[in-house]
Amino acid sequence: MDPSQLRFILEELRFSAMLPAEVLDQLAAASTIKQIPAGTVIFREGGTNDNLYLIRDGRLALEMSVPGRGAVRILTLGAGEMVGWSALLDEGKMTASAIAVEDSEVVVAEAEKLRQLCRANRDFGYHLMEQMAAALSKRLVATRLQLLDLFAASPTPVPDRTSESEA
Amino acid sequence: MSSSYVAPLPDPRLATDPWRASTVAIRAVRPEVEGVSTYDLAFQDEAVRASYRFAPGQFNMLYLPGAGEIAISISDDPRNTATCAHTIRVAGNVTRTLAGMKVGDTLGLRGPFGTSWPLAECIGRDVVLVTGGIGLAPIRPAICALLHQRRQFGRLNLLYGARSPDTLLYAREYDDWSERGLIVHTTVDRSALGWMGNVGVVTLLLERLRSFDPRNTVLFCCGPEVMMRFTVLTALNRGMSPEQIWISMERNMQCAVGLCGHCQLGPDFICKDGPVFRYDRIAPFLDVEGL
Amino acid sequence: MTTSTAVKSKERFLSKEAFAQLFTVLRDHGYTVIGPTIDQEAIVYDRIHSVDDLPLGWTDEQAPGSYRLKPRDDEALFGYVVGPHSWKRFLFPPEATIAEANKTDAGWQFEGTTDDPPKFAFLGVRACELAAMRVQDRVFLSGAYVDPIYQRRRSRSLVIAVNCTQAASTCFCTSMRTGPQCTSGYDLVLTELASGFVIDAATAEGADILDSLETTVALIETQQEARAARQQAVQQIERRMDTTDIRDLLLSNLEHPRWSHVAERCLSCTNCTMVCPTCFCSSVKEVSDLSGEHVERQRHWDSCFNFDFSYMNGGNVRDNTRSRYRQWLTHKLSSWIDQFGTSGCVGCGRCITWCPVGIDLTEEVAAIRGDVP
Amino acid sequence: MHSKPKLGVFKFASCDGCQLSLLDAEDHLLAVAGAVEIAYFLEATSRIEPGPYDIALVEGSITTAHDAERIHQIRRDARFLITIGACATAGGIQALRNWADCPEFVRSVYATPAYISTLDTSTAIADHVKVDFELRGCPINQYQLIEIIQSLLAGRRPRTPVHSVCLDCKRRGTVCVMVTQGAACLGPVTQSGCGALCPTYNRGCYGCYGPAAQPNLVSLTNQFSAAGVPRDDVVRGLRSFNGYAPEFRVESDRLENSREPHA
Amino acid sequence: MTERTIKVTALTRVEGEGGLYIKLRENAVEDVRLEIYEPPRLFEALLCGRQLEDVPDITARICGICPVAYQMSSVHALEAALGITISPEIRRLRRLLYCGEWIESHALHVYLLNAPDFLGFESGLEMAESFPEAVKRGLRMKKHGNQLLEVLGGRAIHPINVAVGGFYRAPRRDDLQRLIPDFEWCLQAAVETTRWVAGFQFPDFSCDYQLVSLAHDDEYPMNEGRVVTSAGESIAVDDYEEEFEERHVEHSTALHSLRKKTGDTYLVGPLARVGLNLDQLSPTARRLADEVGIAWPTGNPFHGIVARGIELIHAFEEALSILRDYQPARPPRLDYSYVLGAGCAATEAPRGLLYHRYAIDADGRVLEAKIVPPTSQNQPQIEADLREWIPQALSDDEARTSRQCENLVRCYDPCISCSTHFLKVKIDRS
Repeated sequence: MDPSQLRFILEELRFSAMLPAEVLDQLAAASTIKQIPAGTVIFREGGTNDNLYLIRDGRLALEMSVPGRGAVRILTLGAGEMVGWSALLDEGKMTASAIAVEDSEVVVAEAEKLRQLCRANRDFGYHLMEQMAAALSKRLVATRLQLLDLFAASPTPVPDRTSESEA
Repeated sequence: MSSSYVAPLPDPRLATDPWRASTVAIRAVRPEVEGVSTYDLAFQDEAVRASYRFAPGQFNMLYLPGAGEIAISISDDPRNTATCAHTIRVAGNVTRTLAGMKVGDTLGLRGPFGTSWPLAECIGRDVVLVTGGIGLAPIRPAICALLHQRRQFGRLNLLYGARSPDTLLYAREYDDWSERGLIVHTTVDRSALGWMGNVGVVTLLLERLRSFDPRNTVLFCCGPEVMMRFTVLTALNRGMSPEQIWISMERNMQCAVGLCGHCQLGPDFICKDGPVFRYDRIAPFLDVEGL
Repeated sequence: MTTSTAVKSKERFLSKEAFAQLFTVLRDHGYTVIGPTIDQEAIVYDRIHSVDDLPLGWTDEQAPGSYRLKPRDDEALFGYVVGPHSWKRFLFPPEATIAEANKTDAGWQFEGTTDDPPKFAFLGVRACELAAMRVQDRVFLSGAYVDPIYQRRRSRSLVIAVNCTQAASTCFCTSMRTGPQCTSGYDLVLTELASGFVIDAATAEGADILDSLETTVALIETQQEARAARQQAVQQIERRMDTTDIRDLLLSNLEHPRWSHVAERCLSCTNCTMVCPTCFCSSVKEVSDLSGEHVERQRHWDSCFNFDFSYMNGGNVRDNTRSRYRQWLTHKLSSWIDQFGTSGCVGCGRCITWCPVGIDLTEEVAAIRGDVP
Repeated sequence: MHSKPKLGVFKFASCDGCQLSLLDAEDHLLAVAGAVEIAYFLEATSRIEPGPYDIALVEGSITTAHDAERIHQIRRDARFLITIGACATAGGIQALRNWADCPEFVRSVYATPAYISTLDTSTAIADHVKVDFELRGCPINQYQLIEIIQSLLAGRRPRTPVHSVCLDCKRRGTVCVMVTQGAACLGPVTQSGCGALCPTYNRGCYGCYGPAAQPNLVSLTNQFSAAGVPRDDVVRGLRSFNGYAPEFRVESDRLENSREPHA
Repeated sequence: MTERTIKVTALTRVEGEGGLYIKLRENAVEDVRLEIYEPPRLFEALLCGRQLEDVPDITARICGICPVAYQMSSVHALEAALGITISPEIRRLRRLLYCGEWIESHALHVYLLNAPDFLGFESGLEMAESFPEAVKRGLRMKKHGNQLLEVLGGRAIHPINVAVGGFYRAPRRDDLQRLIPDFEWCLQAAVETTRWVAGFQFPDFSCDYQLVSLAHDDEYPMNEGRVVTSAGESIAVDDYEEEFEERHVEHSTALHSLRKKTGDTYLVGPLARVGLNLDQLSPTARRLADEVGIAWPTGNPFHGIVARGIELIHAFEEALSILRDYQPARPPRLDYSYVLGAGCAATEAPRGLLYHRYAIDADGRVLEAKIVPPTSQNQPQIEADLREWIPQALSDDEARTSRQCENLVRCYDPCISCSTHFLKVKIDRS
């Protein structure tokens, strides 16, 4: 795809919308666009993966496998969100599997290229990592909220304190 | 906006003695999800039934003699005058006793009490309803009212998070709501086999919401306090202002009329100054621990 | 206060001997007299029948966490300040049946309260207590919903105020602008002198009572003597509370370290709220007979200091003493203003005297203001 | 028809007063007897039915090795186990031995100590098995007991107020004996349940219902000291019928171990 | 040679928990033991070092059925040690409190514990199905007895108003006199009770008792008096320990109280009291004692239920007379100063004579405590009576034999929680 077209796409994505122009150019140059049919496994937990993905359209799911429970879907991600941070930060050792829930379109950036860009251009590195950190912090907060299990019913009924009852 | 959606004056009979309940009979019990049922209650006294009106967001006090009384938000279509629906989760002694009751049994009802969703504010604007768990119940009357006068509003989005796919409330109504112009987005915290929908906390849906015009949107939020805090945070981050955000608070409502002191939060009695508050009014007191 | 029309002030003099007739007159007017009497080593408010029940020759010595009865060297009947009880005990009773439910063939049927109190005559109401009644009137009578029990009791009661001629060390009514002089809210008002009382009526019902008593014109000297006696109370008030911008002061200091400091001492025992003449928190309990077919809903005094007062969804919102004390003080002095257009504090000092560990709210406010180290 | 829930009443080291509370509920006794099957209640009936029991009321503390075993069997037999009274919930007055040299205690009472087989401690039932609900008091309040049984019969979880005795004093118009007399009253830290008896009878509360929720013992005992109550008396006051309840125990130990010269 | 043992593992319808062990050889009684497996609670030890004001509160906890008896004996013993004499008003109020306890305890024993034996029921609650009116009558008497305890003592179990020197607060006249109409009803109910139980079938059984109780010149024994016996002795309470002794008996693990000089067993409780103080009974009680057709003093332990009925009448009648004349004592409690000393006292608990002795130091602390409860005094007598009773009770049906033995034991209304804390107990459940 034409890098200028890619740049235009990146400008529209929540993850990259705030990046300065030259960073966007560089990112666009390091990226391609890809169609992923529903059901495609993009990478597997424990496996390696060389790319960072930004979802343009469609929905991806992250799954972790738990013995006895099989693949547990942890999170679904949609347009504007980033998938595959381990490729960039964790030397490509993936912590979850990513599967396309529906036909999706993703921007694919090669992690090694991004690392090289980061090393070569601290400014690029700063801006990319800032977006990475912001995305990850949101995901961390979301995970915490998930962890709080806010919508769980009380495990056992507790006495109402709305009134003291007495025989 | 039809005046029937403005919080009505209390029934004069109730106003003379706020403690006196009216008899209602259970007309129907609809199991919703595990531990949650909807009870259609009908007033025994025709005169009371005829004069009873509520606005979306208000609550009733349901009284089970011997077991106690609890505040339950009304989850019915405000145009329904024959019965009044309450969606209730078994959580304590009163709700557990209620769960053991059957069609035809009677109980006491006081209400309606409290403030309502500001539907008039929504005219000509987009509306986002963010809700979690049983928090959809107090939003349902607002959905009914919005859809009834659908053309008066812009885009309508419901963002609803539940614990798991089998705990999504009112699932049988989503298609109807969608057809009538409400976009229903659901997500679950705990996925299950075969669930093809979203997984993740409900605030993420707000984060992802497209076609979102922060300056021309009214947001209603109802759910656990922590969820509401982060929903508001997300909404503010997306450019909404505090005056466009309305939340429905919960405290230990006992008298429902501001006389017993139990449900105070800062300068407000949740029962009479709430439960629906504009966010900027309640904001200074929402983040203070133990207030 | 009875709802009769106000009348113009015309001070009269009532001798001590004639004062004794007041009880007969009140009884003839159908009143049950509630007034000060000595019980349990304190001057309490209880049903009294004659002048003999009054605490003749007794006074109280008060300090934070301390109250002692002391004999006086004169024969004053009202020579004390305020005690452990307040009139709210009679207007907003500690236990009351607010509603009833009866199971019939047609299901549960509900009744409101059947509270039918006697007509009370409150004898010896102080200025701060008149203010407290006004505060509770706002709470129970001014909103969209009216408490029927309070309303009935209040509308039928006669208020006979007595001006303070002395103050306790815990009094700070001057700071709250509620006293010590009675200015409104009474049917009759008395100022006690060695020889008798200067008495005045403010309502037609008060005037009616006054006319039934043997009084004489209050001489100028007597009126002056009464003024001096009242002034003596003003001069004795030592305690102060700076109420400047107090609403915002407290609400903008919700995380002040002083809350933790006071929580180290506070017992969360509820005493301050119970003795407070304006505190109105309550809870309802279900009292059913054995068949379970007749149920009474009994309202009783409760307190924001009660551990599970803020119980919700299996936990307590205010789960420690710090948050509970903060709730009480910010409500009383600050958010009360938002809710009812008045402070919830009348400066009677009961919460200071009757705190078992002598916590003094004026000191706490000063600390938050930064006035004490 | 459903068979009636089975009630068992079991006794450990105690005075019998708490189970007597059930027999003292004269107006309710026959109704209770009609609503449950009294399957084990030695004091009231010679009919002894084997477990399991739907409701087991357990009175008394664990003071012997045999009882420490026996309570486990009762727990196995009980669907809902309720401990009743200060002995069962806090070890009772006999828990004073926990601070003493128990063999010496035994020697001082019994001429032939060898015959006495007892543990060195008296402990609460909850120290040995899971307890579903604790009903406080020395003795318990019979209305609370009836209410709990009725709650369980109605499928409700029982509850009892956890606030301080002070609230009850004020409701009934009792004047504070701490403030008027300087009495060392445990009311501000003691759980409601008795109806504020002692202050109403002109004496300080001595803590029959054990610690209230979140009691501030340190502040109260500081106040006692300030009022001139000797530290030994404060320690002794805390060590009575609920002396071994954790909050009271920790405070009496703290006072005993503090060696402030002026205290 | 045939050997049989009869074991009643758990005595029912008695206060506290104990068992019965009987060993027979050739149908002759070889061993009879009232086995008490109540764990010891060591009251006498834990009283030492306590301030004397704590004593009535602590001793109350010895027994939930008769806390007042423990409070009364302890305050009287401490007052003796302190050298204080209470006022007549306080003394009357204490008698009134004691009446409340007798009523509560006797009504409980008669209706819920003992009567079912005579009528063939396993409990009073079961008996209520066949005799609803009688049981309701019993419960109502018990309730009013408890109400008296509540007004005077604050609560029925472990009253809080009993103090060394008097009462913490004198009850209001109105509060007490409000009880009068119910007590008038109860007096009649007690008469009916006595007639009812006197009509029961009593086994033909008699023992040659040495009866021991307090006796007082002016009144039926309750708070004080001399210790008198059916042998004609009159012993000052101060000399109690000269005449009575807790002794280790070979066949038993329990300490038995016996006559010190002769080693004889003796009987305390209602049978002894009625038998030795017939002329001090209230008029109605005295009339009923004659009417029931029992020759007092009786040697038949099964007559205990009738004696309790008579004492119920007495307690209601005496309570009524005190209630009618009641004036609050001023002051309700006498002041005193601490002195080094010792004192003893005996009062009549519902189950019989209860002896306390305390030594106190000059700071008001307990140095030594001795408590002899009624059941430890009756225990050797119970065992002795069982030996006599077994040949008559014996049958091939083991359960029946056990029940017969239990029936006898229940007649004494043993209070095991009380006794155990002072008895020498060996916990042996073989």
